[in-house]
Amino acid sequence: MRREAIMRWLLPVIILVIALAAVPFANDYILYVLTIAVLMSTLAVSYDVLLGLTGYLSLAHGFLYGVGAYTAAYLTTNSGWNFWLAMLAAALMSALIGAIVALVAFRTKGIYFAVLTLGIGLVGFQFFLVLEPLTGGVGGFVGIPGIPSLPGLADDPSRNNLVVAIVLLAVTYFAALVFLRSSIGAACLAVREDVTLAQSLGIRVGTARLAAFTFSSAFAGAAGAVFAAISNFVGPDDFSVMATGFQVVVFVVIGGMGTLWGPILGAFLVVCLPEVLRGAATYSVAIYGILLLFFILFAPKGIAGAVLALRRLLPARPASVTQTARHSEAR
Amino acid sequence: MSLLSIRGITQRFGGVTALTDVSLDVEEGTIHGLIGPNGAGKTTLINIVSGLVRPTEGTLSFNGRENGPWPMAHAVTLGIVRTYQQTRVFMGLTARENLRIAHVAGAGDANAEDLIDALDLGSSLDRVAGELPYATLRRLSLALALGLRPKLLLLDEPAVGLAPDEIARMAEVIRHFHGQGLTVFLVEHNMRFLMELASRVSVFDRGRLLFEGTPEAAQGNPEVIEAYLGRGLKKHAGN
Amino acid sequence: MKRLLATAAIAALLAGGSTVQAEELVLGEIHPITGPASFYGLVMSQTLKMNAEQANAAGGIDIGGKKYQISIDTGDDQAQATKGVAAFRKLLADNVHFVIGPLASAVAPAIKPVIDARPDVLQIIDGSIADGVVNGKNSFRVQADADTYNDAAIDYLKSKGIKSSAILTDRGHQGFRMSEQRMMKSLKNAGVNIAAQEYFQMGDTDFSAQITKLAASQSEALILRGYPGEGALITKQAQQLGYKGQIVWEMGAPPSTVMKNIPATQMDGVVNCIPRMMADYIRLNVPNAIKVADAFHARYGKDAGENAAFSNDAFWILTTAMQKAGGVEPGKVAAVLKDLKVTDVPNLIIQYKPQENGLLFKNGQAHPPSACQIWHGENWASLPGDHLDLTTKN
Amino acid sequence: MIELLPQQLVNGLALGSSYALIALGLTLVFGVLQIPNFPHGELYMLGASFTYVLVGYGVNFWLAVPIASLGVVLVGILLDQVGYRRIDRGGNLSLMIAALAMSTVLQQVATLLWGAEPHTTRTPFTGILRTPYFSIGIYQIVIFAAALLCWLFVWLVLHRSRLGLAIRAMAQNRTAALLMGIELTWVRIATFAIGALIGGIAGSLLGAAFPIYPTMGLNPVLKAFVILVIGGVGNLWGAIVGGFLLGILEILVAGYISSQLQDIGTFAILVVVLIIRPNGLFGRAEVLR
Repeated sequence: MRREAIMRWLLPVIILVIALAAVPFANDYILYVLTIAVLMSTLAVSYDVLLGLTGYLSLAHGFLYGVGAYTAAYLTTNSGWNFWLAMLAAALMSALIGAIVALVAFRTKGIYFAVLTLGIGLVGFQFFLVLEPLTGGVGGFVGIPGIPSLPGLADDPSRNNLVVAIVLLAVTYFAALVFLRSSIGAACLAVREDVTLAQSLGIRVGTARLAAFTFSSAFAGAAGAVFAAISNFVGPDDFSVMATGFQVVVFVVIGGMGTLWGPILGAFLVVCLPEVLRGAATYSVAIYGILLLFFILFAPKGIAGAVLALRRLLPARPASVTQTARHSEAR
Repeated sequence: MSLLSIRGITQRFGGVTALTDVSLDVEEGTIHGLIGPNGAGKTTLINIVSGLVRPTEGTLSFNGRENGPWPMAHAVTLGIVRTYQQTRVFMGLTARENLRIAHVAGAGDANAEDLIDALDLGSSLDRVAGELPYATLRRLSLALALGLRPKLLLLDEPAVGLAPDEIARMAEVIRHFHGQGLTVFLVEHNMRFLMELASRVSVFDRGRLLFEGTPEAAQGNPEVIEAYLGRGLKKHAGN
Repeated sequence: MKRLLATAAIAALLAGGSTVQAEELVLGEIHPITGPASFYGLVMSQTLKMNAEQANAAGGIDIGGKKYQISIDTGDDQAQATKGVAAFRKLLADNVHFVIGPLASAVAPAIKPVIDARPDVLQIIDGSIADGVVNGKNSFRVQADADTYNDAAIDYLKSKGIKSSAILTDRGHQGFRMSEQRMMKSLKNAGVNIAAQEYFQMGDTDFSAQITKLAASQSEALILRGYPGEGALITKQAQQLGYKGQIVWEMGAPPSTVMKNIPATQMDGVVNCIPRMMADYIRLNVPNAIKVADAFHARYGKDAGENAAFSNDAFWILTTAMQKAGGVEPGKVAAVLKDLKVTDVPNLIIQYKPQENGLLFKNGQAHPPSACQIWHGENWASLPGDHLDLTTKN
Repeated sequence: MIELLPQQLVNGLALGSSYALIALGLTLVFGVLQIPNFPHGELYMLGASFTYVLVGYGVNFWLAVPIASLGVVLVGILLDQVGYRRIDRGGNLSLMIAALAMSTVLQQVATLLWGAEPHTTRTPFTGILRTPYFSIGIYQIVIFAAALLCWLFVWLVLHRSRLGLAIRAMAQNRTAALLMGIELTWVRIATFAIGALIGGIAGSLLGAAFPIYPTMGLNPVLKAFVILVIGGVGNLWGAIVGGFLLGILEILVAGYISSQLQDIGTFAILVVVLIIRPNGLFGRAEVLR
């Protein structure tokens, strides 16, 4: 277990240090790309609690990310709320809607769960288009106030945005760790591995699943709130199923399901890859599909799994909590 | 005082009647054996008592209070915990993580140390369940059930597929926890294993309760022998 | 040590540069170079690069006594908001102060907040007809706005004395959707009763429900506002369901794309009211249009797309404004743009309608002429009495 | 507005026949093999694209349809052998993720090959049948007939051939089928081939009625899943009836309420049905695998 604990803490701290170190030299463009990568990591970590830890594939999280963005946008722009309060409200709103979605979706089993969440993701996108008075419809929500500057960063909004995003990622990562360590986390692991056995041990399967879904929705909402503030504008396209909704699955599967730190690697790779390899941009979406297919076929434990396997080859301390799809039962 | 009383339980799956009007009592603090040929309805009864399946007819009551058939989640809160005929553990997790889940599910009062020692799991705690040998997995699945500190443990053929020395160790474990006040409802094929442990035994044949009494009485009873050892072997029954 | 000194000396000589050495002026552009929309965006980027090559070949552009060699820094937005903002910030990080584009209506509103916050950046939009993306201070637009499309269709209805019309709009088209309220008002002022207002979306395959209602409402005209794929499908289904009224399109629909989706015979009589595109200017043999089209074909071996005219004009308008401002300071160039006259700019293809006292822009928006064309045989043809007055110096 | 009802019902049947065709192909693979075949939408798109290219080269439409459909069968079998078969042991989660990944890859490959500009195959029938109560395109009748013919074809294969018997055996109980010496790999390939064939035919025919986009498969396959929930997975007749039902319902929603709610209405049905019957209207209790 110690090896696992080190990986769980060591790697994120390294990423954090690199990000903070890169901050002074980076120009606006690199800062923006890093901020998006950190936001996507927040989404990926919270989504991993549902997909990697509990074994449920939801395609409605693009929509929930949007709910957070529009809620925060509305509160800060029209009702004059302070950003931090609006972010909290956005997280609560997404958590609430996520819980409702979960209560409906968890009545189904197996493939129907994913199909139902895909349906909810598509319908949610339509609502962003149709509810024009609230969301600005296809024109998008304009004029969203930026993030209030932290002390010392008043003159440099791009750097300020990155630091705020990193703070949110740290909070999300820590919360996910607490969730994993908690009794609910253990229950989720049991649900992922064998629902019937979990029930026969008296685990309240319903509560565990609902907690995992609501947790991931809440932080998706918070990430949406930050995204809205740093872009000062949000349009429906960012929240469609095949945009963020699908990408978050790619982050987690490539990164390593169930490891929490793996998806951060996945998010950084997938967000920064097209920016670094200019040519890659041409086929970026194709690359997402191919990467996802490659990893699910040949390396279901993702990059994290590979890293752990390497570490396992060295000293003889086996074991990881990261058993993933290979052993998961039908959802 | 009977801890568990089963009254008039019948179970039909479409045309097949698995259990017909079964009534029996399990006394508190005893090890109650359940034997019968394959397809006699033993596992079906366990599924009903554990709440996995709702019976077509009949009632159950626990600790004297009239509870009727109950869902699995409720059964566990009453203190009724079961194991499965085919070994069922969280294959993808390590033994330690398996135990932690039982620890969490049993509302956290289970001190794992005594379980680990009693079931000799110390050496395989950090190994992934999927990589453990069969006998260790059987003990792990038992540890999961015991981790919930049950009042009534429903054991579905704990000795199946084990080597003689492992069977002895399994009997030792059951005796150890029975000594701490655990009531056990033991379904088993292995007659000698059952006879050593059970103080009372119910014999099933084709879904009906054939006989109930002490293990010795059951061994001598002609109907039990006929049902259990098959028609043709009646004359060898005398040993 | 000596070698080091020598190389330093040579470097200094080169860097110092004699007066003959031309300055370098970087113009940024942001278009979908990759992804599904690259079909429309790539030609715009290529037009700008071609113009820069021509200007450089002729010794560069003389601004305030200095000759500038033009280089184009391309940002690829893939027609997506987040990628657009990233590409735009990359241009700003490359110290670019002048940006032409975008094309996608998803990108224009997304980069607007960044532009509004940077007065030292000057944008000329050559593609997107999105609503509310031009501030007239440091963002201008040569491309038509959605109202130009709507007004062209309304003028056509007035010219035909049509008294009732139904409107079908693509829910995903930002420009048409956001300008709908203004269009409804101008329709009422033109005495046209709105029989029905319905929506569709890219990828929809069936409109029979809406069309059946429209056919029953006896509306004399049906205006379709969106993209040619769905436009062709609705036109086919309308005829099939017996709709007899006049079908009016508001969409950029090159004949080749149209005929890929509907047999030419079923298009007869359909009218398309849009700003004049590259093909129209070639057909009406505007000299610059033919010059640019031939140069583009020679350079890239394919036809210049619909919006190539707008990219070409954006290039020359920007460079002319710099020459009149005598410098490349964005604030000064923006001031010149506000008072630029249509006749001040050479090499224009589009014959902009002069605003008050001949100005090119009004609140940052130019007014490209629009015209309705009717489909005959295998192409859009001018309506009788259609004429084009040449407003630019040629 | 009631006088419009006959025309709207006919519109519903026409739309329904396209949904039925797509659902028929999906119900086979999903019902028999328990594989959540998201890329079935892309097989439908490939059928349309192949036909468009063939007709573009001058191949007669009625010759292009079978050729294109066979091409789609090859792609379908490739999907199964490269993707699903390698994962089968990993449980539903990996199957779903692999299906999603293959869907995206096929969409991107189509975008690179044929671009994103909308194009429609030239239909052989442009005639229109007009009656006093409704009018309908001849080609829509062809599609309606094709849906029924395809159903008949699949029904005959399943119920009147040795292959069909093997497929149904495998659907009932995979292990039992194995014990009876049924060559599972071949039956699996055959099932995928028939599913892909129907998907290819649907694409080839409908590619002449609607514009072809690389992403045209996502929405129809999702509606096919809705139909499977209504009609019951693996139930051939359920797929056809469910398809027509959904088509009529969508038209009535669009016609009598508002066209904005057409898609929202469809998924509202899905949500309601799954709340009442988590395993679908006619679904048998799905055994957790």
